[in-house]
Amino acid sequence: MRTYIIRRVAQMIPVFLGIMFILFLLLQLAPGGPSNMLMDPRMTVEQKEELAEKYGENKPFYEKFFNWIVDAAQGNFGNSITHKKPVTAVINDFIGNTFLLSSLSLLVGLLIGVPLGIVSATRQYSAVDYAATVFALIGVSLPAFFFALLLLKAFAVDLALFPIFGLADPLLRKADWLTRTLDKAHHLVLPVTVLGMTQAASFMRYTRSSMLEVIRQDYVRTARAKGLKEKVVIYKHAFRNAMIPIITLLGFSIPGLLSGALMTETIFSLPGLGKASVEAVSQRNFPLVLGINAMLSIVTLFAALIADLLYAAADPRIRYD
Amino acid sequence: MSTRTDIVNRRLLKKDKNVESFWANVFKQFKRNKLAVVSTYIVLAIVLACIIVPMVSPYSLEQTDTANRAQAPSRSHWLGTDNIGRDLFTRLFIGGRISLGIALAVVTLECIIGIVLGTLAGYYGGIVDGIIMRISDIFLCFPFLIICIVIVSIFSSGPATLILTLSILSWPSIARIVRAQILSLRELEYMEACEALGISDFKRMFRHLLPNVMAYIIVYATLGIAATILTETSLSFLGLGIRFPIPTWGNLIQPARELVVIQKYWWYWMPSGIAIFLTVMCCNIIGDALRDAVDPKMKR
Amino acid sequence: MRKQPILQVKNLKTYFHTDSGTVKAADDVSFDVYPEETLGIVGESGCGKSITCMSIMQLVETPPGKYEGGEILFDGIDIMKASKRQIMDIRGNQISMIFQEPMTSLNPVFRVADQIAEAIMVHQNVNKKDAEEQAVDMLRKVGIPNPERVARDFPFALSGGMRQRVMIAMALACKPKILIADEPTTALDVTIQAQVLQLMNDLKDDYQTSVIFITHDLGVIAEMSDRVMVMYAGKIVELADVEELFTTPKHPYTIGLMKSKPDMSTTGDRLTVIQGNVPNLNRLPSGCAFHPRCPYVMDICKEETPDLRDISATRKAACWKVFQEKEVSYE
Amino acid sequence: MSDTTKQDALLRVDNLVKHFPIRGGLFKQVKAHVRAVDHVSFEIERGKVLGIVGESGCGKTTLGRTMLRLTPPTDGKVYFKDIDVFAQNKEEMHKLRTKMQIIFQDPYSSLNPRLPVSEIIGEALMQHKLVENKTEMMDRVMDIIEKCGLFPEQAFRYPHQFSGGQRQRICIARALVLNPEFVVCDETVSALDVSIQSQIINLLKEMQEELGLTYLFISHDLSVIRFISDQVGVMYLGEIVEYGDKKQIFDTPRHPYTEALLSAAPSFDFEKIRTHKRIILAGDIPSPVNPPSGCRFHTRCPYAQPLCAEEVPEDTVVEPGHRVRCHIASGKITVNR
Amino acid sequence: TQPAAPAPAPTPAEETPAEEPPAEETPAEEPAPAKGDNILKVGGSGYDGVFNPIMSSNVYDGYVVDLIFEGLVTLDAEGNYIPNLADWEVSEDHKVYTFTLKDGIKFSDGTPLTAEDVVFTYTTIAHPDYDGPRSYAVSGMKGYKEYHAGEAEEFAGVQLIDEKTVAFTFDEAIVSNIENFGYGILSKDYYGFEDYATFTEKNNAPMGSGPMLLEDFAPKQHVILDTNTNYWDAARMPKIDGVLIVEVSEDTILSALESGQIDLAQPQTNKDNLDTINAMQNVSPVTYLGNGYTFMCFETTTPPFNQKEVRQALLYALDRKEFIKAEYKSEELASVGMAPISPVSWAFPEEGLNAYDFDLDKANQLLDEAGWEMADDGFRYKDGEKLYVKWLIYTESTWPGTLAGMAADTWKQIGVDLFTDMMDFNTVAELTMDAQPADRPNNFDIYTMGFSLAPDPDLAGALFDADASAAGGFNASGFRDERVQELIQKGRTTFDQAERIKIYDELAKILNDEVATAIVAYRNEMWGVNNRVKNLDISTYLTWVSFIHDVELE
Ligand SMILES: Nc1ncnc2c1ncn2[C@@H]1O[C@H](COP(=O)(O)OP(=O)(O)OP(=O)(O)O)[C@@H](O)[C@H]1O
Ligand SMILES: Nc1ncnc2c1ncn2[C@@H]1O[C@H](COP(=O)(O)OP(=O)(O)OP(=O)(O)O)[C@@H](O)[C@H]1O
Ligand SMILES: [Mg+2]
Ligand SMILES: [Mg+2]
Repeated sequence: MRTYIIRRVAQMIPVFLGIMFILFLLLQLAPGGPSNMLMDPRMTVEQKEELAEKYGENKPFYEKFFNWIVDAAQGNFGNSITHKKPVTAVINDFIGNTFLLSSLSLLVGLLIGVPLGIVSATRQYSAVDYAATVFALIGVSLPAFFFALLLLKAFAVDLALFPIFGLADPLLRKADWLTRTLDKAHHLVLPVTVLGMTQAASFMRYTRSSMLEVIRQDYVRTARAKGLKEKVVIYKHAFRNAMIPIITLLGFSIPGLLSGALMTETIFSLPGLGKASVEAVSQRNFPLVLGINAMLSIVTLFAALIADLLYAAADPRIRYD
Repeated sequence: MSTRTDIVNRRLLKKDKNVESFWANVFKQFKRNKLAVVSTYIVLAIVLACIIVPMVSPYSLEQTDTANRAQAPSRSHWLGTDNIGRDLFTRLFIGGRISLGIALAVVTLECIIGIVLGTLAGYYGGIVDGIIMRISDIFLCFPFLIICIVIVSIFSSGPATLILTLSILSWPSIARIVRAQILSLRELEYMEACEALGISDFKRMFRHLLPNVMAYIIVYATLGIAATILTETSLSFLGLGIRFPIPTWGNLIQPARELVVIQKYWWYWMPSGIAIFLTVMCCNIIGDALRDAVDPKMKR
Repeated sequence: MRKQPILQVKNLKTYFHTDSGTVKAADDVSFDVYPEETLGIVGESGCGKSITCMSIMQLVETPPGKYEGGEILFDGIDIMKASKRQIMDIRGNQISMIFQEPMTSLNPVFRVADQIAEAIMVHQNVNKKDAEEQAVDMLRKVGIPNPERVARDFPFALSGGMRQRVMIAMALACKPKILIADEPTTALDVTIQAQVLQLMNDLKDDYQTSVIFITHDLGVIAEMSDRVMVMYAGKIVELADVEELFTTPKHPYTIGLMKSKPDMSTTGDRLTVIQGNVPNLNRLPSGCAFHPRCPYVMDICKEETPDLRDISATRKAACWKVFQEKEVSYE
Repeated sequence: MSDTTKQDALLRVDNLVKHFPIRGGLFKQVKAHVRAVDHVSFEIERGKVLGIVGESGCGKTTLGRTMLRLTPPTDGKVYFKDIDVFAQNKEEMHKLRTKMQIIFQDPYSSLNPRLPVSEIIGEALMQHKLVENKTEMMDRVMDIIEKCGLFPEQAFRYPHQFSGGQRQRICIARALVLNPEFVVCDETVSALDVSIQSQIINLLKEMQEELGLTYLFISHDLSVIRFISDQVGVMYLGEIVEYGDKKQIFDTPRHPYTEALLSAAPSFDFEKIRTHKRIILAGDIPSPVNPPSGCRFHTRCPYAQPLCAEEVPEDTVVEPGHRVRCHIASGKITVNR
Repeated sequence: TQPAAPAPAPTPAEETPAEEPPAEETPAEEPAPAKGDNILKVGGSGYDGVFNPIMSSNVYDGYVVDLIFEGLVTLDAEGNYIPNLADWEVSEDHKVYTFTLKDGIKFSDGTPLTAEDVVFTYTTIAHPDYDGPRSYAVSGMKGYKEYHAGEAEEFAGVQLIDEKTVAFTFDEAIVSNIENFGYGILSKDYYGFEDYATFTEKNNAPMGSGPMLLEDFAPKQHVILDTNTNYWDAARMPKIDGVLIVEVSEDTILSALESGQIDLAQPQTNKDNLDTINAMQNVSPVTYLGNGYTFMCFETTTPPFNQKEVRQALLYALDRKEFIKAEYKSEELASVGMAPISPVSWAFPEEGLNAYDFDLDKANQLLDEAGWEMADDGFRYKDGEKLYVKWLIYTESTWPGTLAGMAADTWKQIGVDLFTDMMDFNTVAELTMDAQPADRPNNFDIYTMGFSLAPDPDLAGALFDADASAAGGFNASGFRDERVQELIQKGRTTFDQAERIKIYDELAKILNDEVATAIVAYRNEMWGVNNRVKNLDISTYLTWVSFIHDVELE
């Protein structure tokens, strides 16, 4: 097990370097540099040149890449150009919110999608099944932004039940813990609904097909033959096995979740990484772009590893060495 | 001997109705799913409309009708006009051409890359497999949307850029499906029989392995079209995909980012929103039905 | 005659309604099971052996399956009409079942002891600890070396023979009145099969259980059963005491089956064969389902389906030829 | 090793070894080997059938596959009519393939579902340029199809339209269409229904007689082996523990394992059932990764003695053509039976 | 829609997309807080948290900086510089500016603001490690080069006279030099540094002499400012308790205004939004003409735009009135552009400029004259070359797209083959202004952008200055005209306003005729202000920040 983890982590290194290398190559090809964005119109051509030099824009690309890797290995990701502070600090400002949004949505997705998937698999071709399948189909087919816009219009604008933007009321920032939590929850209802429903839809589809497969297995029949209650058969015997592929999906859904968060953050004006990265790209804030991507890649790589390990935990047949 | 010649001739001249190939069987299964059949017709209708409407429409892509700017749907403009007076009905279907065309191109390209690399990796294994899989890891771990944003916002955002970007980012899934299938097919006894019969590598790959993987690829491709339409429209919605003046379903819906537009100009965004939703849903339904038809395990 | 039967199956009909037609997996099947006897069921793949037995435990998936009629009387209860609770109580407690595939019939994610103890807990109202102790006892009884350790293993760590023993332990844990063994040794090797068969025989005597033993291996049937029931295409074609059946088979299918299987004593250049293929259950020929393959086919066979009739006190058959010449002896 | 070298041996297997590496650890280094086939030698005369029996996992399939070079051997030699099979280059091997064929166990996975039967059977003919054109190919295909008991009109159907027995006929046709001299039948009838098994066995036998084929017939079913074979090899954990004529093996088995196998085989001879005392082997088949020391069978052998765990028994020729790998047969130990 | 510009109150000619970047939205607050609260709530987006007057590089951070810091001078409503922290005198030769600080100025931590702090602020800008955007403010001063290169110990151009007096010496006498003195003064004690890195670490913890203090900053959420109760000028002590700036996306800003979640915001200028605001009971609009314009630059060194007639023809063929109606939905909110001077300026010519009213016939005629002949395929050709036009359009704003959309239709009618290329703002800048002049003909024929102006009409370094056509300069058209160069130089060095009016009048007319760069439109800026906000009179030169001392809330 330990050697497996070591090997997997070791394999991540070339993959990570590969990702960053391609990213560097892309940014190298990008027209415009960070200095463009800061230019005060009254700056002279030489002054601009000097700034570009300071931001290292004129160094050859391999040298930049190499320096970045060396610095990053020491935990130094450089300074965000627009924020004038370390990239890690900027990421730190936003990651919490993105994490909150994503994890809540994931939770909602699991809590809705998985039970729905089970019910619809165990009652295949029943009305419940059809309803759930249609729900899931709509969930995966409705563009998230479209859904978000509709919700925003209906619940935030027309009915004014929820705030239109933001994550917290700044005036409540000194209020007690409970008030602040409730306030945050109030702000998160719509975004989490959007992201959570998309998640729920895909979890539902996945659970359903996984359950359908498992229900037909011999050991489920064995469990029934033992005289167990149908509930026990489904939720203990069948679901424990159906869960195994869902765990893999969980691992793979992390990167997608972050992308989804990006759309949602944009529409609901949430202070998250998604917005920060879009902005960083358009401002040619390369250190921040690199930092965010490095972090996301690492998260993705580790999510895959953790999914594999959880997989092994859930399925005693799998032993890594 | 003569009956035998008869049979051969009969077979060569016209189909023997006792013969039911795999695909005929899939098609039969597929037809049982009424919803999927309806979806197929809807998609066909949309595709057809996207081809025909721009050809017969009295309005062209650029033409502005300044007198009727931002008009609600009327007899002369079936879906109204936009803020500079272009006919939105025409633009909806031109947009459909682009959106569908892009989706088709992306899926085709990614399938080609994925199939070739996946086949090589699965068939030859060893170092070839190792290298291809590591590369695919790299692409799989790219933060998809963000890389798309980097690329399309940095480089000129023509359809070609978008197609290349999306297909280069998404081939690994296909490659993996193909590879996994080939790895398991390789274990089947008929592949061993090929070896024993001395069938060439080329024939083994393209006559024995690929056709068996094809079914999965087609399922994936159908679902991939749905996914690509969603990605493209999301990017366009963010203002990062294909951009004006080329209409796509995604950038037609973009004005709706302003609440004012949502409230006042429903015809700007509603039709393309519905078009996206309908197409994506139908593709998903078709994909699901195909999967059920292809995979006997899921059969009713 | 014999004692009272403990299980009576009368006119059982279990069908599958599929896209390509109705599969009559068990079609008008009637038989009795007596206390402490072993009833063997033979027949080729797909002839409805498993479905018949699964119907007894109401384990056929509905849909796609459907119980179209019949009665199954056990302990005064008609299982076909019993309530869910009654069925739960019968399953695993009064009647239990061992399945064909020891590899897939155990849940891969639970430990062996848990899976056995589960059945005990449900039916015997004991706490988990006691149930697990009993489970270990059961494992010891089925001849598993080192049962304490094996109890903590997951099924994947066991060999096929061991798993089948675990299945047997699980099935016998609640001392059922009837044990249905659905091809319990088909997936096992010869030497392991011998071990398992012997074990079953021993345990059957210990527990005074009636056994319904399904197999397609005539040799196994001959060794294990008291009475044998031969099935073909969803129907019983012959039912007799084991020696009687093997020494003087009556139904042409039984005859063919016995001759076509090379035995250790078979000599000669060619095997005798039953011509033709096993019919597809959703496209059965008219009349007697066996008639296209039957060397003695008569006109009536093509039109009318023979029912299962008593030929003698100990034997039933469903064949026009047999009915006609009750005392015919085949070669 | 073999007692005599007969002149007309079609196929000679000499000390064949096949080990599969098991990888693990940080660098996926080889940690152990599965000794699937371990120093196996025998020869098959032209026109004869060698039956191989043994339990699951003892290496029967691997033996067959390695002989045909479908998987690279670890050591040893195989001579086909004095041609060293493992020494052939790609080109030569390609030609040799037409002479040596294999028929598999599973009638469902051994046919490509996407090709019609005519293609499945005829493909190799085209590949090896044994026919000039499609018409000629069809002729050959039709011939063999009829020989194998199928109808010409079935030639254009797809495998899923056939039953298991018919599929196995197609497999046989596919192998035989190349006019091979030697065919490996790997559990060819095990997956079939009882009543169909006999049809296929008869077919194989007919073909053998008609075309003068030589078979290596693999099965775990003793009665089938007994029916079809001339020579029999009993395999246990990668080794051939007893080898001899059919009569020798079945009437006077010398290896305790063969004895146990014979006695464990179910039979419906009621005399036997009543009188016969079965030898029931204890325990499971050990893993081929770490086979037991000394005699590999000693862990389950009812006659095992300390020596058996220490010393590897040699092949002992007990009568002409009958060799046994057991300390009892070689006289190193004596037991009371 | 806000100009993205550097922070200082005196805004120099700003090169920016006159509109603001696209997908910027953000969070903010919530249901209307308790009634009668005395905090001004402002909605907007784009705060980066660089709250340092010499480092900040966007308008939004600039607002915050201007609330916390004060500069030596400031602007009045007419765009004239008036004393703020200091009074000043200019030497005879217009090269030396001597500032005398007012009495009693204190930083918010209570320490006095002295001439040393002023010197500190300006020498920091010249510091060799300085990587902010303000270098130009000091680079014209004496001894800058030496000091910045690290060759001199002292910055000769900035002279400490006494505790209250500082003198700045410029190399050249230029009218707009005064614009360099609006930047907030930093406390030497607080910001004083060993190395430059420690200096930038204080960006999030600003300390100045202004009327507000930074209380809390949550990136992309809010900036909260409390009134500086220590403010040195008790008479001008703010009447509100603080300012809350919340990040609200442009898409939702109107709803936020209506619901009272914010008091003040600048939605995109157009009639729809104006009508929406007018329809709100609690909010009123404020509109005024912005000091800037949108422009359309032609690449004039190669065909087709090396001919004046072609440039004029294409301008005639572009219905800018319709464009204004389409984009702003009302002719009241923008007007057709004619000269590179805003109509708000005293330098804007009263008359004599050509508005290039939409006239396809005239356009055709001009093209015919220029030798571009219509072929059968509906396009014009000259010397076998098609009249092909490549227009770079950035997508952060909608107006370039709208304009090109209209051109696509009408230009086609006069035989122009228009290709519009969409990209982001940076890419357009890279391909045009930042490209080497030799590469530009390949990169584009037309690009469009917005331009914000400083109060002074000085045109040096701007769109028509031939000296600004190097890579990085603003004149990407490649336009060069001796008379124009002469007039530009004369305009910036002449200190007599009447004289200057004449100079700029002539300049405007030449440029209007040459249309090397066509001025597309002058736009109004639009704000929505809650009726509870009093004494807030936003105008061209005065942002809401300027009223911080006076504003009252009901
Ligand atoms: N879920 C199902 N759907 C449709 N048909 C089914 C289903 N399950 C079983 N059948 C059909 O019912 C018939 C009887 O099946 P059953 O499992 O009883 O056969 P069996 O005699 O046990 O065969 P085997 O020896 O292969 O186990 C078969 O022909 C099979 O095709
Ligand atoms: N490719 C392989 N890699 C590693 N081990 C293998 C491989 N193929 C076979 N083995 C191992 O070699 C041993 C012999 O396998 P083989 O398939 O030859 O047995 P068999 O006698 O044919 O068994 P069965 O009766 O189950 O078909 C087994 O332990 C098997 O696990
Ligand atoms: Mg069965
Ligand atoms: Mg095998």
